[in-house]
Amino acid sequence: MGLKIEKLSKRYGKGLFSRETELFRDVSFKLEAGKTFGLTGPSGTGKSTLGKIIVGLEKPSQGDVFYKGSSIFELRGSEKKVFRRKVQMMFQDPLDAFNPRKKIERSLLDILSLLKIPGSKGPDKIRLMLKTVGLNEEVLLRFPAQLSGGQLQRLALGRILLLEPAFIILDEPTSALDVSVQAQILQLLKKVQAREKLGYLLISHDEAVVRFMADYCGKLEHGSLSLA
Amino acid sequence: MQKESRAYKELGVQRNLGLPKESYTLKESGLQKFGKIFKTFNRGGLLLFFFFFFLALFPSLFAPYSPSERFIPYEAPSEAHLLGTNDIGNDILSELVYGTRISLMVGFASACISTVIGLSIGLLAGYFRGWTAEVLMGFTDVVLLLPKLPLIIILGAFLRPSVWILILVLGLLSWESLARIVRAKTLQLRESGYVKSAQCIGFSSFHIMCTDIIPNLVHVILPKFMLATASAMISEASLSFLGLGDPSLKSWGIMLSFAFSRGGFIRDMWWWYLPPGLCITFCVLAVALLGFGFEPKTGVAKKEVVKLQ
Amino acid sequence: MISTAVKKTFRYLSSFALIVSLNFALPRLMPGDPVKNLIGEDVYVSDLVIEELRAELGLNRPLLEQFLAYIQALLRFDLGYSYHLHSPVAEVLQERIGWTLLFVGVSVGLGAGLGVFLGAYAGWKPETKLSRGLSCGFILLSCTPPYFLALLFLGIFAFKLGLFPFKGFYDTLTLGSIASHLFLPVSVLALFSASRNFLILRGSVIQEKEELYALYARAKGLYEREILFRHVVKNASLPIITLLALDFGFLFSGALFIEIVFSLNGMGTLIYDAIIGKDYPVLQGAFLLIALAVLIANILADFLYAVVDPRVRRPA
Amino acid sequence: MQHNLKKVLIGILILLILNASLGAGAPSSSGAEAKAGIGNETPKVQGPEFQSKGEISEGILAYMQAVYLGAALRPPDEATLSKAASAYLLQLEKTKGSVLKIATPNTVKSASLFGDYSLGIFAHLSNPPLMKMDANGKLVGQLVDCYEVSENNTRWTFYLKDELYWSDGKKVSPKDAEFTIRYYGKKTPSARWINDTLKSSSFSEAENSVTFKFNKPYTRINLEFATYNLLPAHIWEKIEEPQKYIHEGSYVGCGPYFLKRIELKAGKLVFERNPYWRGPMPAFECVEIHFYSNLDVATLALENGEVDTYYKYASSYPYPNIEQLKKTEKFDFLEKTNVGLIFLGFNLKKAPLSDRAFREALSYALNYEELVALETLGYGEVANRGFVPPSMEYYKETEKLKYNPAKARELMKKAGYEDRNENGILENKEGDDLRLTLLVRQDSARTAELLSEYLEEIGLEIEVKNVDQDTWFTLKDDYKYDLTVTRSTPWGMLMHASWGSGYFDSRRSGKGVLHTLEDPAFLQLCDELLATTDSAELEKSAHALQAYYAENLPAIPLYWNRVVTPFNRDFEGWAADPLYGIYNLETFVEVRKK
Amino acid sequence: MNSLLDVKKLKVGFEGAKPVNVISEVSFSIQKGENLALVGESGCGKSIIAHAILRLLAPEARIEGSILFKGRELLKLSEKEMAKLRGNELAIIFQNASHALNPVYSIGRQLAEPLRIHQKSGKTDATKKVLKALAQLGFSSPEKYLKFYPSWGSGGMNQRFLIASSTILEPELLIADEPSKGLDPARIKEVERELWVLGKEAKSSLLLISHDLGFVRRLADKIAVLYSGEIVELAKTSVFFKQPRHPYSQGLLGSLPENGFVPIPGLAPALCESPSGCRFHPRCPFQKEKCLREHPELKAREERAVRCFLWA
Repeated sequence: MGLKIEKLSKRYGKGLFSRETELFRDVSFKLEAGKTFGLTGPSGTGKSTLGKIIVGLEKPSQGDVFYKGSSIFELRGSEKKVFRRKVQMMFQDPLDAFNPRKKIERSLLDILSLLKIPGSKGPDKIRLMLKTVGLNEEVLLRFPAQLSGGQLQRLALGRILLLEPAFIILDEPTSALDVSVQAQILQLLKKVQAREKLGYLLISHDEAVVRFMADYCGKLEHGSLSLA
Repeated sequence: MQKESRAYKELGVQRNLGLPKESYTLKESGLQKFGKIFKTFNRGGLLLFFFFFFLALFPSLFAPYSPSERFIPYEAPSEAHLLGTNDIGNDILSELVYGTRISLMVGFASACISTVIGLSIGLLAGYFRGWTAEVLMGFTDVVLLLPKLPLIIILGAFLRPSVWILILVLGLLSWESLARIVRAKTLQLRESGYVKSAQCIGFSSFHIMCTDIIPNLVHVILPKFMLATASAMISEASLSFLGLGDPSLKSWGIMLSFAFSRGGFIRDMWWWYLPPGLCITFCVLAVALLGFGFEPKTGVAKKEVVKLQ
Repeated sequence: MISTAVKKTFRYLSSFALIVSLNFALPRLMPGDPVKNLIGEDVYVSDLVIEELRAELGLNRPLLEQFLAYIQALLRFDLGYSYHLHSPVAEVLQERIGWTLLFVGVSVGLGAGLGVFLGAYAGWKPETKLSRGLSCGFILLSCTPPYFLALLFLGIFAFKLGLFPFKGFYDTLTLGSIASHLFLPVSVLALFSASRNFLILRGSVIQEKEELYALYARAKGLYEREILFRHVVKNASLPIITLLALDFGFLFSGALFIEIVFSLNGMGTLIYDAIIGKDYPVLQGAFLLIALAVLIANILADFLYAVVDPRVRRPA
Repeated sequence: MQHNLKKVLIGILILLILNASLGAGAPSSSGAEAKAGIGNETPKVQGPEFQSKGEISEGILAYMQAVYLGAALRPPDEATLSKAASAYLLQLEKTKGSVLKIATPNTVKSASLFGDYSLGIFAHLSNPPLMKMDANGKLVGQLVDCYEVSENNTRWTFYLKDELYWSDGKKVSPKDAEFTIRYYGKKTPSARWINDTLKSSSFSEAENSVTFKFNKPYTRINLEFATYNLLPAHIWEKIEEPQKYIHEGSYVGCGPYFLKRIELKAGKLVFERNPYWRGPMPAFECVEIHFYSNLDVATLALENGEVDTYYKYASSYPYPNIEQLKKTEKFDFLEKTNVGLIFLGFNLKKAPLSDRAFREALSYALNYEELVALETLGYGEVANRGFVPPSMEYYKETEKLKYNPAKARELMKKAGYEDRNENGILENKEGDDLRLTLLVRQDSARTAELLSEYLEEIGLEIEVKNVDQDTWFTLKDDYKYDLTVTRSTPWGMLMHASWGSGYFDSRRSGKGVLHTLEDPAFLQLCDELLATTDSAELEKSAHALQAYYAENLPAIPLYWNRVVTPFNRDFEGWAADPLYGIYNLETFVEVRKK
Repeated sequence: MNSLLDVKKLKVGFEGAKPVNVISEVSFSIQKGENLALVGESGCGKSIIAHAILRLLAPEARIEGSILFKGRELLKLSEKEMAKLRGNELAIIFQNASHALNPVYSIGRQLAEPLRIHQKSGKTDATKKVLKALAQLGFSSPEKYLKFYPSWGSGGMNQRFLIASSTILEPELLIADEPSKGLDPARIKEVERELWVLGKEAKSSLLLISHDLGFVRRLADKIAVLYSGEIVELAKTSVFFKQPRHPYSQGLLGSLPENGFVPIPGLAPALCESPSGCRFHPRCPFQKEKCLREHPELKAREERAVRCFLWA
């Protein structure tokens, strides 16, 4: 079962005196398990906003998102909690994605306690995750600022994996990284996808990256999505 | 993004130096020299502060006599009375030592009140947007525009002279600048990747505010807290001078106002009027210096507060 | 743009409304009977007279009615009548504020100039002895209660050295007399104002000089001083505009202490006398006036900010 | 220049002397007619030339008219020059530009002669009240020669002095006096009693007298009339709302000086010699009153010689500052026992202070000597139980208050207040600890500190409640206190039936008064005092009242202090009365540079 | 030799809590009219070299070696002499244009500033030149921009303003510090075109600093690859892209999209903790035992220089 995005529209500025501006309208597509949907388009067209709507960080002006046949905006209580974990988002700036005041270990342990995973199982889970994303255990003792962009982006992916999601929205996951690191991350993403049967929504302005990663793609331009 | 690092980001060295963030070679060396005077200030500030703090905690260890013990009045400094005696013969040094506690209490208690209010309003308004935030910040702006000291003076005139009321008034009227900074910073933080990720992951808003936002606000709150303490102490002294203080609790401000009203100034008894004045100045200085030390080196927040939207 | 303007106007209006209501509520909520305060001590007055006065003052009417009357009066610029000063409060204020404005205005101007100049220097070269000394001095200054400093100044310069007169705005209404009378009070207030500006500007310059545009200015071939005064200071002193506006109230209250010490018959002593004598109408009026002044100063600052800072007046 | 001046002077003098003949007869007779009972001394005469001051004054009058009103001058005639006149004018010339400067913390807040409290006092110099109190506390005429009271004390007639002239040249008439009293009655809330009780008034130009008839007996009118500044009817009758009449000057006055300018911005009042003043000529052309919002600054100014003396209504120069001033060796001091005093008031309506024995015991607990030493720095003395200070008329010597804590404890025990549970605190008769509230205003914070120490010494627990003025009034009126420290002013001591009775009579109300005493014996005494103007009867009742105070202790005076006024040694001729201190006409007429 | 810029054995370090060496013995030269690109990953010290040339580094920086510009030793010039060169003969374009422009001054004023400083031009004269420069950069109605402020325009616009400001005096050497970073592909094209035009028309030499290999390929005549503070390969662009010699260069090219995102294994070392021996050895697929111990020298051959034992 996939994630179905139907006729999403987003408008900004509903203030009393400011004009309303439309970001995009009637965007519909589908995300499927194990596949990558590549979304490109010039900056400022609302690609990231679209991603944020899907993970529930923002609300659409119109339209709906269906997960397993039911609208995600109508989910309540525990159902909502479960769904929230199933769809995760990875951000552009890896340094920014970690609380600078917390050691990596703390950040990860917080998640385990949220998931109510008993303390005894925690270290194993984390070790496993680190192995998956190809990191040394030593990073746990570091503060985010002490790690490189590549390491952090791997950790960001690992953190998401702890939640066992079904879909990940990748918001420009490599555009802040160097060429060589970009290649590493992209490869890692592919590897993880294959293993966990994850569905990706890859948002990027770099068409080469999209071409490389995506199974099918679309372009968000002038407020509407054209599928290719 | 952190503003101060922009110039050095150009150099591309910041992130991958692999040093703890605090000791990025470039950043630190850049700040080192001005950091140095701050440090000397701070060391002085810290020392001063602890000095006053211990005076406040254990006055009996430092004061030669009880503050209410009476000797010959209007004595000049002598071996028995290092700072002489006042108009009713109290040992001024002892009075000074015992006054520390009250002055510090006024400062810290009112700063606590204002910090709690400012932090909660700023945090809520910054984290939850929408109408509540609009209302909260609108209210904050309105309070910001009230002329504080005149209002405090007028309230002081209307209310009965009591330290507690004074603390309450000072606390209730000095939270708005903190609220603004906190809100500005919270707005910034809530857009940061780690808050967004935390939201995605499903942490509760309360959890996010407590673990992700407040710890990152500490360097904004602490200096403000210290400055609020300092300004409360000055306000207390000023109100005492106007005769709006509480004479039953002998703070430095009250001592000073007695020194002026009972002839200390005119008799040129500098050992009477200068020490409480200097104590206020130096205690405020110590507190303010500590505050400067906590100040984020960016100063972004400062700018944002000052700019009205 | 329009919405922020509307929002701001709304905020200014509501601040003003709050100030007005506060002003109305304060004397009524507080202990003490204003009528009794109108009559001097040790004077025998029958209860009947007190009641008469109370009716005259409208203090026996319902609150709402009193409030409406108050607002109506405000709209006519009628701030009430001071029984202590025997004249309408508006007149008293009008008469008093001129000199205080002169005194505060000159001090603020001097303070801003001094603070900006020295602060810029101290921020630019924070490690030199001079700027360390300046920083220490100004921090100490900002940590001193204003009246304490004013009295010390008076004790030293007027009494011990006999350089300046003790009191009053002038002795005879000549420029020289005014200057010599105002020298000390203006110095004290200007120093206070300068200390605040100094600290802000110092921090601001320290921060601004790390900005990329400062580096770029250097890359363009500007010398040190040119970078500071052509590029950094203008950016760094922008916050001063709003600070000055917000500080207006502070300066008024600082002026209060200085006016008392130097026996200047301005707003400060007016407020002080009103506090001592519980002259509610004057207190209310003075507070309203200061609040209004702060409000106007802020509106001006907003306006000025928009003129000086292109980021604010960005065209649509 | 000098030649010219001389010429003009001579010319004017001739003119004056010529004109003097017009009214030569009348003035000399009235000047000497000091009627018995009114202790108005004839003004001291400076030299033989001034014997016929009436003539001179007339001359000057004309001169002034000539100068100010532009009347034509007649050619000089040296033959008619009088020595007296020339001396007078020389004196005038000599003192030209001389200024007497007085520092005061009693700041004038608004330029309303009628409304401003401080200005009202300072205006005594230009617009003196009809009566005044002399140096011995006796009420005597100031502008009046004598007065008569009817048998039933409802009809008062005041006979004005002749030779009083307004500074605009008009003669002071009894109409002015009538107008003034009526005007005050109508226009000031505090004098409304006049309006309410004055049945009729009349004046007689011929007798130069004014008569007031009241609808009930009044015995203290002579005292009341020592406060209302005489106003020129021809000026003030046009002013509808005198309190709102804000005017910086000049004001028409009839004293030795008239109020020239009220300069609030410069912080001073300027009085100038009244050209028509016929009394001895004051030695200064101007008198300036300088205001200082801060007492310390006033002191500094005095030390520096910026001003010549210091004046504060009902208060002494601050005692702690005297020593410093003495060091300069530029000042002498005038001391006068204050009529007002600081006292410990009791809530007589509530136990235990309602118990006379308790009060008696308590009176021994206070260390009076120390209070005098600390509070007055020696410028005072331990008071008597009779409350009233010796500076008041009909003072009666009663027993001195004594400090004896042992006796206090003993008396407490005897009266049934004992520390039975031995916790260090005495219990009342019901066995509860005695916890007393000492209600003080902030200016008595220091005194309260000392008092609570003394009282705790004998086993009372004291809670000091520092409050502001307003709260003090409220709590005091609601009888929510046990003890309170308050002060009486000279005026306060004189109000009601005088001798401080106004502070205790429970039938009264008012801001500063305690109204706690409802003992019929006391009320009876008050009524007796209020019913008579006869000095013998007054004396008898006053003595009885003081004996009552000494016996019952409705309040304990903490000390009698002295009003100390510093003045520049270069000046002489200062005089002080108990009511207004040095601010009296005598001073201003007499004082001159050595 | 008539090189415009000759950098020899440049060493840069920073004195901090722990002094670090970030650039070690970098040497390269730029001929008149030649474009050289410095490429490498973030944190390899590219920008530091640029700033070192202009002497814009913080005072804590220790710079050793020599930088000859038109035969003058820049490191020995006084600050005043240096200031005369900056912006006039040596100019730089910063990466973050929106921040490099002073927010409170108009574009017109900022563009005219170099003219005023270095040529003491009058106002009208300066304005004329500014208008010309703006027109050159493709602004259709340049007058409009005289009273324009940086915060009003987009990042791409500001980048063009910055280029105009830096090139208005037609400097002999222009340093472009990551001009393409953070820009849209379309904007990158624009910047690229302008820099190209500049090189052609103004005959300026260009020192291009970038990590974007595609961008570099189209603009630079020569490429210097930087790894961990030292040059590992220096070659003509065409040669380099055809046949990179250093394993790192090969890996870098392999990571490009057109080559299928083949990553270099491992992580780039931080500047302060360079590995011993060959700095690339931990990640090198061809590492030998020698590489662990010895630090290879940069060896020049056939118009290129490579720092690798394999290249020997």
